This record gives sequence, C-alpha cells and structure tokens, in this order.
Amino acid sequence: MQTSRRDFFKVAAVGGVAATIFGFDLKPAYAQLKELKIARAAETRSTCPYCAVGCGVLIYTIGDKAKNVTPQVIHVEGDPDHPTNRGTLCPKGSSLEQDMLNPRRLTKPQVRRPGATDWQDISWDQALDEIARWTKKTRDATFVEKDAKGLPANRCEGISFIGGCTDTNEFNYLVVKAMRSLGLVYLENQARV
Amino acid sequence: MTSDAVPRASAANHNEELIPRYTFGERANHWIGALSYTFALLTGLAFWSPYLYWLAAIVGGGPTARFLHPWFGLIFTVSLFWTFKEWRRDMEVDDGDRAWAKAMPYYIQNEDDKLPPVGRFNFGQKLFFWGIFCGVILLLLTGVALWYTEALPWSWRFVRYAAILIHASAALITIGLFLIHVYMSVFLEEGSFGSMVTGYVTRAWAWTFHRTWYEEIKGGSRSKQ
Amino acid sequence: MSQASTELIRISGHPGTVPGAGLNREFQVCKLVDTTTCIGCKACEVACLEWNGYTFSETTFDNSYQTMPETAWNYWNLIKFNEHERADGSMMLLMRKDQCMHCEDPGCLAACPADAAIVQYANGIVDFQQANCIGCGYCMTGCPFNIPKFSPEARKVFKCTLCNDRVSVGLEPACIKACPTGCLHFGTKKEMKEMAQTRADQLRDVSGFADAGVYDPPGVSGTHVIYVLHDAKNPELYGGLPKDPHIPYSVRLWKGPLKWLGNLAMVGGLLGLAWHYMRFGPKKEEPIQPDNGNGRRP
Amino acid sequence: MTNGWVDIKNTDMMLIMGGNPAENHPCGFKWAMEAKRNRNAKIISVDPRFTRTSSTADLFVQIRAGTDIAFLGGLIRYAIENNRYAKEYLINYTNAAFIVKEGFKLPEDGLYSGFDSAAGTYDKTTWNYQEGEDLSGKTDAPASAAHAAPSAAAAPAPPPALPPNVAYDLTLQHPRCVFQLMKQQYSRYTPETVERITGIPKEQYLKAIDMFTSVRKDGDMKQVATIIYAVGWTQHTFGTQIIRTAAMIQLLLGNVGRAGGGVNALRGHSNIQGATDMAGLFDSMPGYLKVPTPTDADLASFLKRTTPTSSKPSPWGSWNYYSNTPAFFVSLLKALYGDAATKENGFGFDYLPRVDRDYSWTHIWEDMYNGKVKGMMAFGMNGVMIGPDTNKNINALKKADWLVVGEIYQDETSEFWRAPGITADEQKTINTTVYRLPCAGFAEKDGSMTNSARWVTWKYAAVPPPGQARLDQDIVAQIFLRVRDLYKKEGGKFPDPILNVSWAYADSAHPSLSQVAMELNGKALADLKDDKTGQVVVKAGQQLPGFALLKDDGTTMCGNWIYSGCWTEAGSQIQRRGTEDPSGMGVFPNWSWSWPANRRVLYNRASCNLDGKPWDPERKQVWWNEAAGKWAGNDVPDFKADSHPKDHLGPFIMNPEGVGRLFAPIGVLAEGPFPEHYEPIESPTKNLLHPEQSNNPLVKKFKSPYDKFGDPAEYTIVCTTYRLTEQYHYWTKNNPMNVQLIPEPFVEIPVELAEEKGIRGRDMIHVISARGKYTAKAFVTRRLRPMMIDGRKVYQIGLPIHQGYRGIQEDAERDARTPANLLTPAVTDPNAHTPESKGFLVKVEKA
Repeated sequence: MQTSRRDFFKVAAVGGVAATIFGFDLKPAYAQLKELKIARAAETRSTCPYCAVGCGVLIYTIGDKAKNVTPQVIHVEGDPDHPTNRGTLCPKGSSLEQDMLNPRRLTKPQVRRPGATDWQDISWDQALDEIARWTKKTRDATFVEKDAKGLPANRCEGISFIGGCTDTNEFNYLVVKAMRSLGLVYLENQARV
Repeated sequence: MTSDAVPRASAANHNEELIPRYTFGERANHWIGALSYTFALLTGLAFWSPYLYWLAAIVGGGPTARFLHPWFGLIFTVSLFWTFKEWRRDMEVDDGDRAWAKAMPYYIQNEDDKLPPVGRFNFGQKLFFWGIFCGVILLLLTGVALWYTEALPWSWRFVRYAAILIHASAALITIGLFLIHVYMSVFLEEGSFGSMVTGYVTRAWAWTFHRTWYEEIKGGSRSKQ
Repeated sequence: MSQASTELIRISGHPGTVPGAGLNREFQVCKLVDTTTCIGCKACEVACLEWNGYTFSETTFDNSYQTMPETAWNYWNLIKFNEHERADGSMMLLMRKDQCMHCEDPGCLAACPADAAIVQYANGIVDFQQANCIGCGYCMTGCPFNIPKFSPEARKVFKCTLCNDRVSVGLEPACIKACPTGCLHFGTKKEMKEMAQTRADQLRDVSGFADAGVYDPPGVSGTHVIYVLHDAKNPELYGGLPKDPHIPYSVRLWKGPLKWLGNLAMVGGLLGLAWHYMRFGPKKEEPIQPDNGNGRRP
Repeated sequence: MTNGWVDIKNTDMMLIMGGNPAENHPCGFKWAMEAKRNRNAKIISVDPRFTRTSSTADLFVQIRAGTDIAFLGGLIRYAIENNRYAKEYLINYTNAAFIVKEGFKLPEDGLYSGFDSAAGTYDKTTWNYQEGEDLSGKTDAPASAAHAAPSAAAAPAPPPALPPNVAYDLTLQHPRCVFQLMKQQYSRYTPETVERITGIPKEQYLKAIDMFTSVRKDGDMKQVATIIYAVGWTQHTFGTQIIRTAAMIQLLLGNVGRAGGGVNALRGHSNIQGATDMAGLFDSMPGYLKVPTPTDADLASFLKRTTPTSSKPSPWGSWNYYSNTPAFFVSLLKALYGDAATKENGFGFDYLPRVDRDYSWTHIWEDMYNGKVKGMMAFGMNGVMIGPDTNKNINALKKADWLVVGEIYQDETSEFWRAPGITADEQKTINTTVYRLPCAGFAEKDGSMTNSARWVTWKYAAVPPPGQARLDQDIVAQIFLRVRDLYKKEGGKFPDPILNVSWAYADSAHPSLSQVAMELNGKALADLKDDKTGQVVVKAGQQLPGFALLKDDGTTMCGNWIYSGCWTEAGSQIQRRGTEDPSGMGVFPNWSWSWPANRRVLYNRASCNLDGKPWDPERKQVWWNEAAGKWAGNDVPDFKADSHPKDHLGPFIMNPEGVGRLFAPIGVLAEGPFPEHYEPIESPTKNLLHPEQSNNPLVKKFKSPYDKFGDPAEYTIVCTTYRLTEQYHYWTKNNPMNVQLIPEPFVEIPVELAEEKGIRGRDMIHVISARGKYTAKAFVTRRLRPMMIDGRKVYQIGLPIHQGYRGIQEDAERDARTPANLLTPAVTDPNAHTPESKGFLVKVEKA
C-alpha cells in the first residue's frame, strides 16, 4: 500500500513532466486545489498504542464500512474530542499509519527448530498444538504441589509469561486467568521494567 | 550608392564571379549557433516577460522550454568557441580597425566609399564577435548557476542574486548585437545572407565590403575549397 | 474548489489582470509558531509528511536532534535546533519550526516566470501549482527564507501548501493539528497577532525575557506564519531566521527597472533598425574599380 | 497519577524530575504548557541532562543520576525551616501527629532499627505507631513507655500489626511524633551536603527549592504545586523511596488531592497502568489484591492476613476501604472459577499458585539461566531488549527448551539465537525451539486501555490483521484451550484449576473482549438486597453498578473490583464520549470512565479544609453540602458521601490510618519508614552521609558470570539511559518515518569529556560497562556538563535506548547493532522489583 502509493506519486510526477513536454499548456488552470484525501473515508476511534497519555486517534480507512469493502488504513490523526490530546499527536502517534501499513509486519507463523539457522513456516494448527504440548510437558515436569516445608505451593516453576505494554485490559485479564490457572508464578509484564 | 557616373570597369565581367567566403564548416557552425541562439532567445524571452510567455508554447510549453533552454545555450557556446578557434586571427583588432572605427558614422550612413578598406571582417563585425563572445562567457557562468540553483548552498545565495542580474543583462547585450547582426546580414547588406547560405560572395561584394581581404584572395575563383 | 480561481489575489508570471485582485475577504489565515513552548518533538514534521504522502528519505546523525540540515522538496517542515548559551551561562535549546512563511509579499511569486505556477489566495496562502511549474528555480532565488526546493525527479519545485486542501474545507493544517504543546496555533492573522503579542508580553513581564517579541517581518509586508521568540532581537539564533527578510534587491532590480530598461532597449532597438533601413536603405555591392594605388576609392 | 493529564493545567508550580514529559509524553505535556500560558505557572526541571522539557522550564538544575532523595530530602528540610508547609492539612490529613514506637531509630549510620546484617533483612517491629491517646503537650511521656513495653514483649507471637488506637500529639512537639522524626531525619540534608552529593551548586539548589516551596509561603493554602515523574525515579535500586519522598513533600505542602497538585507518575506505555491493575505481575492479584503465600492455610486465613484493620487516633474516623478485601477477593474468585468456586472449596482459593519469594523480571532470567525456567511466552514483550543485562538474557534463552513470541515485527527476542556475535556454528548448538506468531496491531483489535490518569477507554478495531496474523486474545485462548484439552484427555499434575477455570465466553476460542470487560465489571449471581430496606437492588444476572455492592458470600462475581462500574446495566461506561466539562477544570466526567468509581482526582476530600470548604474557592473540586448532608462536587467525591466533616473521617480512605503517611509503618516498605539517600550500586562516590552503608542494604546481587559490577576507579563516568521523543522503545525502529527522525544510535557526551578524549561529534565511540560494550556515534553537547561531586569532577553521559539488532537501520547494517541494555546491571528496587537503568558506571573510548 505504502510502496504503491509512493510509486504512484513517481508515476504521476514523471507523467506530468511527459505531459508538459509533449503537450501545450497555453491555458493553465489557475489553481487546482488538492482534494481532501479523507473526504468520505470511514473513521474509526481508537487509542494510540504508545505512551500512557492514551491519546484518542481517528483511523481513516478505505471505503465507508460497506460490506463489500476490505478496509485499509489511509490516514491517522488525533481525535479532537478526546479531552487529553484534543486532536494533537506526537511524532510517534503521527506516524501510526506506517505502523499498520508496514512491510516489516509479521504475517505468518514461523518456527525455529533446535540447531536451526533460519526460520521455517508452520501452520497455525501445528504451532498451537506444539506449544500446547510443550506447555503441558514443562508444567508436568516442573509443577510443585507442596514446597520443601510441606506447605501448599501449586506452582508451575518451569514456565514464564511476559506481557507487553499495549495489551488491552481484557487481554491482560485473560492472561492472568489462564496463566494463574496453569500455576504460573513467573508472570511479569512491561509494567515491571 | 553612387550612380552610374563612373562606367563599369573592364573587370565588369568579373563582378558577378563567385569567390568562396565561408567554408562549409563555418556555415554549418554558424547556423547551428544561429538556431541554438534563436531558440535560447525565444525561450529566454518567454521567461523574461509574462507577455512573452506564450513563446514557450512554441517548443512545447514552459517545462520543456526550461529544460531545453540551457542545453541550447550550451550548444551555442560550443558553436561560438569553435568559431573563436577558427576566426581568432581574423577577429584580431588592428590599426586599420582604429581608422575604420573613426569612420564608423559613414558606415552607418551607408557611405561605405568613405571607409578605409577592411580585411575579412570589419571592425563592426569584430565588435559583434567579441561582444557576443564576452556575453556568452557571462551567460554561461551565470547560466550554470541558474541551471542548478538547487545545488548552490544557501550561504552562496549571493551567486544566485548576481546570476539573475548578470544573465539578464548579458542576454540583453547579446540580443542588441543579435538584432543588429540579423538586420545587417539579412536586410542591410545584400549578399551577406546568401554568403552564409552558399558560402560564396561575388567579387564585387568582396571588393565593395572587404577590399583588403579581396586583394588577398582575388586569385581564387569558384572552386572546391 | 470551484471558486478557487476567483479567490486568487496574485498570480505569478501572469499577463493581464488577476481574477481576485482587490478581493476583500473577511479574514486572512495565519499560523502562529510560539518557539518558547516548542519542545522540538517533530510531530509537525511527521504529520506534514503523512498528510502530504511523502515517506522515508535517508538521513544521517549530525550531532544534533535536527532531522536534516534544511527542508527538502519532500520535507516541507523542519525543526531547527540550536544549543544556545546565555550570557549568565544557562542553557537554552532553541527550536524553531522552519517552513514556508506564506509572505504577504512573496518573493517566490515575484521571481516566478511561469504563468500561475505560484498563486496567492485571498486567505493569504501562497501555493505552488506544480502543473504550471517549469522548474526554473527562480522562486528559490526570490525567497528570502530558503524554502522552495527543487525535485530533480519531478523537475518541479515544492514547498508547504499550508495544507490548503484541508484549509479549503475548513480544517486546520496537519502540523497545527498535531502540535502537542499548542506551540502551533491557527486562526486569523489578526487574532494570531494578538495572541502572539500577549505571549510575548508574558515572556517579557513574567519569564524575564526582556527581548521577547513577535516576528512578522515588514520587509515582506508581514507573513502568514508568525513566530514568538524569546529574543526577537536575534532571530538568527533560531536556525538562521533572517533578521530583516525582504525580496532580494537583485530580484527587485531584475523584475523592475532592468526589465523595463531591457524591454525599452529591445523595442527601441527594433524601431531604430527599422528607422535605419527606411532612412538609409540597403548596402549594395558595387562593381570593382581599378586600384588607384591609395587603396581608396577614386 | 493521583490526578490526571488535563488537571495539570490547574497547577501553579511543577517540579519535573525523574521524567522528561516533553519528550516522552508530549500530548500530556500540553497541559503543563497551558498552566504556564494561562496561570503563569512555573516549571522546575531537575535532570541529569538538559532535556527538551528543560528547554521549557523556568529553572533547570542538573543533578547527578540517582541522588534524587538527597535533593528532595533537602527540600523537606527547607520547607519545614521556612514555614512553607500546610499546617492544618499536615496535622489532620497526615500521620504527622502520630507517635512512633519507642526503639525506632533513624538511619544516621544508613540503617534503621531492626537490621539483621546476616540475613540482610529488617525486623520491622519498631517501625510502628505507639498505641495510646492524645499526648498533645505531654512531651515527657511515661505513658508511651508503658504502651511500648507490652508490644515489644509480645514480639514473637503474631506478626506485628498496627495498633487500633494511635497515640498522637496535635501540637507536633512530641519528640517521637512523625513530624519531629521527619524533621530530624532530614536535618542532615543541608544545602551544603546536598551540593556535595548531587553536584548541584548550593545557590542553584536553594533557588530551586525556594521556587518550589514558594507556593506555600507562610503556610498560605491558595496555590498548588504538582510533582511529575516517570521511570527516572522508578528505575533505581531505591526507586520506590524516591517516589515516597515526593509523596511526603506533597503531603507536607498539602498538595495531594487538590486540582493541579498530587504525585503524578507518568507511565511509559499505553496500558501498563491497566496491566498493573489487572495484575499481570507475580506479586499481585487484579485490583491490587495480595497474592496467596504458602503460609495462608486457607481462604479465611489469607483474608485475615490481607484485610487491614483501621489504626488511628481514637477520636478520628478511618474508612479503611480495604476492609472490604474479602468481598473483592471472593468476587474475583467467582469470576475466575465460576460455578467451581463454592463456599465449600473456599471459592477455589487452593487453585491459585502460592507465591513464596521474588519471581520478578530479573529472577525470570536468572532462573532461566540456571536451567529452572524451561519455557517462555512473550506477547508484545521484547524481553531481550527491555530488561537489564542483554547478554545475560540472550544466554538464558539459549538454555530454555522453548520460547513463544507473539509480535507484530521481527524482534530481538525471537531472534536471540542469531544475535550479533553468534556464529552459524554456534546457532547449531542452540536447542531452543522458537515459535514466532504474528499478532494484531493496535488498530486491528478492540478492547480497553487504561491511561496514566486511570481513564479506561475503549477502542474499536479499524482493519483486519494482515495475512495470517491473529488477535492476541485468540492466540492465548487457543493455546489455553488446547492445553486444557490435553489435560482432559491425558490428565497430569493438578489439572483442577485448568479444568475448572471459567472460560464461558460465547466463542471460547475467540473471546469477545466486551464480554471480558463485562466480567471485569462484575455481575450479581443472586438477587442483591439493600441491607436496610430489604429491597432487591440488583437482580441476579445483572451487571453491578459499582464495587460497593460486592459481596464476600459468592453472590457477586467481579474480575477486578476497581473496574467495577466500567460496564454497568446502563451500558459500557468506557465507551462514553461526553466532551462537557462544566467546572472547566478538566474533569470531563462523561468521557470514558476512570477507576475508581469515575473519580478523576484521587483523595479529593483533601482539597477541602477540615470544615469541608475548598482550600481555593476558585478551584472547587468537592465540598460538603450541609443542606443535603452530603459531599458534592465537580468530581466524584473520593470519600464516604455522607460523612460529616465533624466526624473527622480521614481523606486517605485506602489507608488504615485514614491519613497520608509521612511515616510508612511496618509492612509498607522494605528499607525504612522514611526515605534515606543511598548511592546507586555503581556509583562514583561513597555515600557521603554514611560511607559505611553506601547502598540500599536490601539490594541483592545475582551470582551469574554476567552479574559483574564496575570498579569506580576504572569506570568513572555516570551513565543514564532514556527514550527520545522521536522513537518509541524498540518498536518504531521498524517505522520509516521515525527512523528518518533519528536514523542512528548516539551517545550524548559533554563537550569537556569529548575534548579530554579527543572525540568529535559524529565519531564512533564505545561505551563500556562491566557487563558489555555499546557502540554508537558521539553527540557532543553542552546540555550535559561535568559536575563537582564532593570536590571531584564527574562526567555524566546519556544513552538513548531505541536501537537493537533488528530494525530498518539494523537490517541494513547502518549501525553497530548493540542494544543499550548490554550495559545495565540486573539489580532491582526491593519494593517494586524494578531494575536499575538510570544510574550506573561506564568508561568511554573512541572506536
């Protein structure tokens, strides 16, 4: 998307030169204003994923949310209604469009096998099955029901879960629910560091 | 012109005989220069005044004019430098030119018979040549600055400021010379224009306008150079 | 915008009248840049890039936070950084958003030879129309602020449009909207000037900046981007903001007296030659006369 | 934050220290600028370097990294000496008048009473209030001795507890009252001493503290000051104590609870506030409830241990809101285990793992390095880069069996096995299986995030995830459900919690986050009746209106009590978009929802005097409405609504004392009731207050070969790390726009140091600590200056943390691909377990 847009610009620029080389421009249109690129685009309210100011952002996507459109981001700007940021965004928030439209995004599950020097692709099903198997194997091998003093422990001491900074409250809660149920105590988050 | 008070001399039968004045190379170079100058002139005039901007349309519009103008300028410069190489000796100003210069009013008033005889080029032509030559040196230097304005750092912006003035002034000088040149060769001095087309002048023409040169070469006749 | 052509008050390289000349709008727009509350975050730089669809260009670290040395054809908005030590030894990090100033009397427009390549709208925005631009670069010479930049690929010159696509539908420019601290403000020229003056007074009276002031240079009849500076006496400290910007004298000379002198000379020359032809007629060759020995005609 | 982002506009004075909000929270910082523009408010910026925050400040003071307690302690001293404190507030809203137990000793030698040097721990028995009555004017106090004696004698039996009735002296004259002890504690922090420790010239220091305390000139209460900080305070081995010092200052000056005041932590990431609330941390449960330990025999004993009882002067009241802990915890257990949580099985209390020691961040890596932790799941968390001591983390991962990384970009953690320096041959010997799962970006998922001001705001998904990427919650749910299936089929160790955990979402493999949010709010499981009238208030199955209705008998469920009220029968409160702000004070009561109970400024009762009238009538937040017999306000009163001011109910309702703690008794902090200046573990100088006890006595060091510490004779330069405004952590190095702004890593070094070493700007340099070597270009600047520390010249340098070994520039090999955390030490604050990354020692060499 981003590459093609840049290419489009180049084509447009070169085309413009070509048009003026081969054509005549005796009657210039005095002033051609650019059309507003988000004039009828769909607008979705979101929250910036970076710092804890929690700025409201408006994500503009192709189409008007009609059924037959796969939305893609065309522009992001601040939500003027949000009391904290009132439409403003910092340099990171202002570049959010390219966070989504980024050729570096991961788009398929991969696995690096023991001793391998590169990634290989793996299906979701297989990846999830293997992870579940690892989880059970490690939990069963490292689970401590009673500690050395005979006190209740119920800890899985062989697995850790570290959570990120942009995870939603609901995701964090689900993690706590699932991981505490597995007996995890090495449960940490960006909030610590 | 004087009337037929003096009867044509015995050499009259030679009068219409053609003698070579410009080689093919000189003519080709001249017309390359002439065309490139004209093009640069027209496009330059388009940029000079909004009222002449329509001239740019002749070459396909403003951007094209802007794109080609410096290239034609360069062609003209090359052509002129070649001319310089070829004609440098012919264009040297000598004592005879000083006498001619004093008698210039006669030349302007078409009283050519009151002028001292001149060689291949008269002092006026030499002035024209050196005028164009100096003008083009200035145009070239400032033209390059204008061509690549974006490459001049901001701290060197005085070069830009100087360039626009000098380029325009130098162009005006060459335009003046150019107008005189075209006027004289096309309208004023009959036979001049043809000479740059065919390369030949009549003996009478040579005798009339460039007598010293004529005396030097009068042995020659129409033959391949 | 259908009414855009009628709202033009100045058109570059244009013969004849301008459709909107003399048009009086209710107000002119203005961008206020309060350098004293700028935090150099570069949100304006990114917002400008994103809105205008430009992306990555190669930059290198240059012992500064500054993104690049100057604005570029595809980078219209650049914060200039200067580590400044005051007389008492205290540090200041001066940061100024550099962009097109949208001069009331624009040097770029004055220098431009191409019909309608640069226009000025009635709201004060000076806009480049790349469709009409011939890429001559005269605007770069005419600008006292080093703003228009040439794109070698497109062979056109580009600069900040003050987001006229946004302004024309009633939105604020992208940089203004993004600015986190509100150091950028957008409104009418009159109100921005008042706001700037109030802030400058506050800096003078409360914050101890005796030379605080507003930068709205009269040399270009004022600008549609104005600054509040801690030290209005030394605008050069702020990334080389010119003290007394004006259209370069050589551009004025070139577009003024020289042009009329030249036109006069050219027309006069043509007339003179025509007169000469009518008065003296052509030079004709004459039959060869025998040499009388003195080299002169008999 | 006790207050909020917009609220900063109400302030008159800002002390910004340990934070750089202009760069790291630019959009929140606008409210500081608004205060400056509209109220002539002043900013004091105290930082190891002149930042972009400093550029807007009225006064900048360069401090040596890690000496903040010395700075703030001196400020306390100055405020007391110059009568610049809030006397009425101090007496009535803090524990200044409380009398401390006999035997309590201040740390003149660097140690409080009760230190066991063999174990390296404190016996905190003496860190307590004295039981008793009003001792006002009775400075010589035999009564106190009488009270002190029995409690000292009863030491071995039950763990020490706060006395229900505290002895107090409202004249603040008693030598062992908190105020006198505090005065005595900080009397050592003279401007001269502070200068020697912090490197701030005395005149500058006095100017700064005079400016800050000027808001309380002669005790006048009209003006308000705020303290704004971030991880520049947290990331020290005494981080919690720095923040406590700030809290003490704000209590002393009467700034807590007031609009434009407070102690404001600017959290660094979009939802680490929420992650902390949800307890994605080893040592807490959702809503800041305590974790079970092995010694908690059952639910009842756990609740007894963790439910505080009030401790206050007998005529005063204390709401002690945490006395509701049983209701909160049982409702949480009902949310976690649903029908499997019954009264008979202690609501599934035994399903929870018992936490017996420190399992925090640095311990994960230590224990993984020692072969104990075999598997790791990292979701949106670049573990190799973020914590201290990158080398150790990489080498720990080499020893793990498996690693699951859920990410949106290729990150350093998932590619630890090919970090710079690891050859292909070595890669073949690394046996860790790594799964890298493509997750969804922020715009691709919905859910709520909680900002630093505790506003819980819902966001909507705008686009589908790219390619095969999946929503994070779906991935975790699908892993969990597959594990559960394995346990169902095959059995295994203690499968009960796995099988019984409530996962009753409409689509269990794709849990709807709005359903989860409703679970966080909680609902009635039986008809709830009003205690007095007996009428049904909430019907079974209905969403609860708030946490006040939570029950400890299993008739309510609530995933997180502080979020109760976020999604009520009236609908989703966190999706509200009301932009009205009737008071003009930036409260925005109808915009999203703030925990707790939509209160925007915490402890706002303290914004009024004893009679319930606002200290500043122009900034009215809440007030006592005599006619209605209720507290009313522009904000939701953070108080018992019908508590008459005459009842003297303490405004700090979450403390058992009901008042703010200048003195932190027994269990609150690890290393002492008052903060004391300690040097960072790596410091260029001995502690000038007590050279024998230079560092925080409770800091533990690991013993792995990677845990090395630099000798100050060799490593002479103080280094601090930070983020830049142009980049976001280790994330935007994948975003061309941000890479363009800061294309290469650099190190900010003072001009004088550069001259000494023959370094010019743009030169490549090495920064070397005992643990690693970092390579980047030199940024030679005058914004960092050499400092005189106790008569010796000390340089400080600064290191932005953003680059690593995967990213746009890294992949193009345009930089040295060295992460900044190669340099940092794995030592942590004993309270918050946060690692030190703001002050450590390095040397600098030209590359």
